[in-house]
Amino acid sequence: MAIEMLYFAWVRESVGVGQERVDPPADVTSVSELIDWLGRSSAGHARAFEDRSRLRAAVDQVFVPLDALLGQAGEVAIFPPVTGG
Amino acid sequence: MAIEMLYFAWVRESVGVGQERVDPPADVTSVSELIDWLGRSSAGHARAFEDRSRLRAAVDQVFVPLDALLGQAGEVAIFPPVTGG
Amino acid sequence: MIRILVSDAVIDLAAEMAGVEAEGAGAVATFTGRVRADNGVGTLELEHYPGATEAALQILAEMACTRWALLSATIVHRVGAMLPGERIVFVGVSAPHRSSALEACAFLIDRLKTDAPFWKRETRGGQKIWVEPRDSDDGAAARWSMPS
Amino acid sequence: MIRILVSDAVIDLAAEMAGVEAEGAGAVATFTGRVRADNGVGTLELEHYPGATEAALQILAEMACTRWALLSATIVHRVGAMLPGERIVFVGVSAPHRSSALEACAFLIDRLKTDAPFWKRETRGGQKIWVEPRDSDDGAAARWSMPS
Repeated sequence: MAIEMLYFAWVRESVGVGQERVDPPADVTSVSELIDWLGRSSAGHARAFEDRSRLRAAVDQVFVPLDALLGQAGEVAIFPPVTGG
Repeated sequence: MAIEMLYFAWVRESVGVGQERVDPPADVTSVSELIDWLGRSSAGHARAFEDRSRLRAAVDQVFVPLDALLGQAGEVAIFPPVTGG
Repeated sequence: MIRILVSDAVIDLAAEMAGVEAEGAGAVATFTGRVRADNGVGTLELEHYPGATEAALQILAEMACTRWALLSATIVHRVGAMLPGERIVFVGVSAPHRSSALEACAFLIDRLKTDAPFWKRETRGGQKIWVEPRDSDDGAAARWSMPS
Repeated sequence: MIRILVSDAVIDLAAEMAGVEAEGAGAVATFTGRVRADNGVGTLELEHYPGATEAALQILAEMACTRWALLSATIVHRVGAMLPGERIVFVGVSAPHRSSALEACAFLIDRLKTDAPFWKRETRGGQKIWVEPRDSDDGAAARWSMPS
């Protein structure tokens, strides 16, 4: 199932793109597994996803913990802790 | 010793004036005694000072409890609890 | 910088906000109190104790500046007659960080309600009525009496 | 009335204040956050997650309106590049009474810091640095998680 990936802030810079369409295998069922799988696609991905404690995620624009299941997710975003306001 | 009295809000309305110069006898040494003494000067004063729980005072523009001593006070104000803001 | 103003003129919000922002701080918190139109209130009159009022507000502003290391504190209070919707009071503070600004702003308006010599009189259906103080005001002011 | 705006345009404080006051409430509380000029910061850039940002702010505003029975809640957040002194965020609420307005305003800015997808990048002496979140922000946001 194709998923639209979004990356923000230094995660975006490290990956090298802000957005990409990916098609993970069926055994990738959680955000965490998706990150593992994506980490193998390039050196930039690997570097961006190295320290999980610095990553946050949203599935279909809802903030979720990294162990959340993907379900029928159409859009997954990976980013650092937020710093607005 | 002459004291400048100031009255505010309904205390002023009941007394009938906002300001008056008074010369209490030497045995009037506290704000409370001053109020007792003033209460005898007119029906309006008596009515204004009837319920002590509804009165507040300032001596030389500093808020004080009613049992505060007058000392060398030049200005004493009597008024209801404040309701600003 | 402390600014205290007690006046019968309409409170100029834009000018006061600009003054608070002029300190170049990271955080600005403001509170504006206005005459409510509810309960059939026609006009509101505010009496005060000239001289003592400004001194009381100055002391509150100095306390806030010391306690929260503010860059500025502004208190503008209107007196005289005013109409529903008009501003009664404006409190504005600036500080390097938001928690200082938010807390100091709440402190100033809470304490102003109990510590400054103002008296409100409402006109309801032609009747002029002196406003009674609310117990909740004492409670709000008292929570600032312990060091935080 | 809830107003949410995420935009790269300069925040028009006068217009936003007028909008908050238009509700006719007795109490208006506001918070404005600005780019500080300290520590040699040249410019600040704010990146966000379009769509998700507005949704997160809308949810926060709805929570505040329900919890404090507000008459209005406005959140305006700037994105893109900005200079020291420029406004990053404006929060304004109106309510019948002051405690509701003050608390809701503090709630919104505290929770915005942890719940809305914004990321700050500072330029210091030519170097672009992503701002790290502060632990104090989590603490400030957490104090609103128990019903008051």
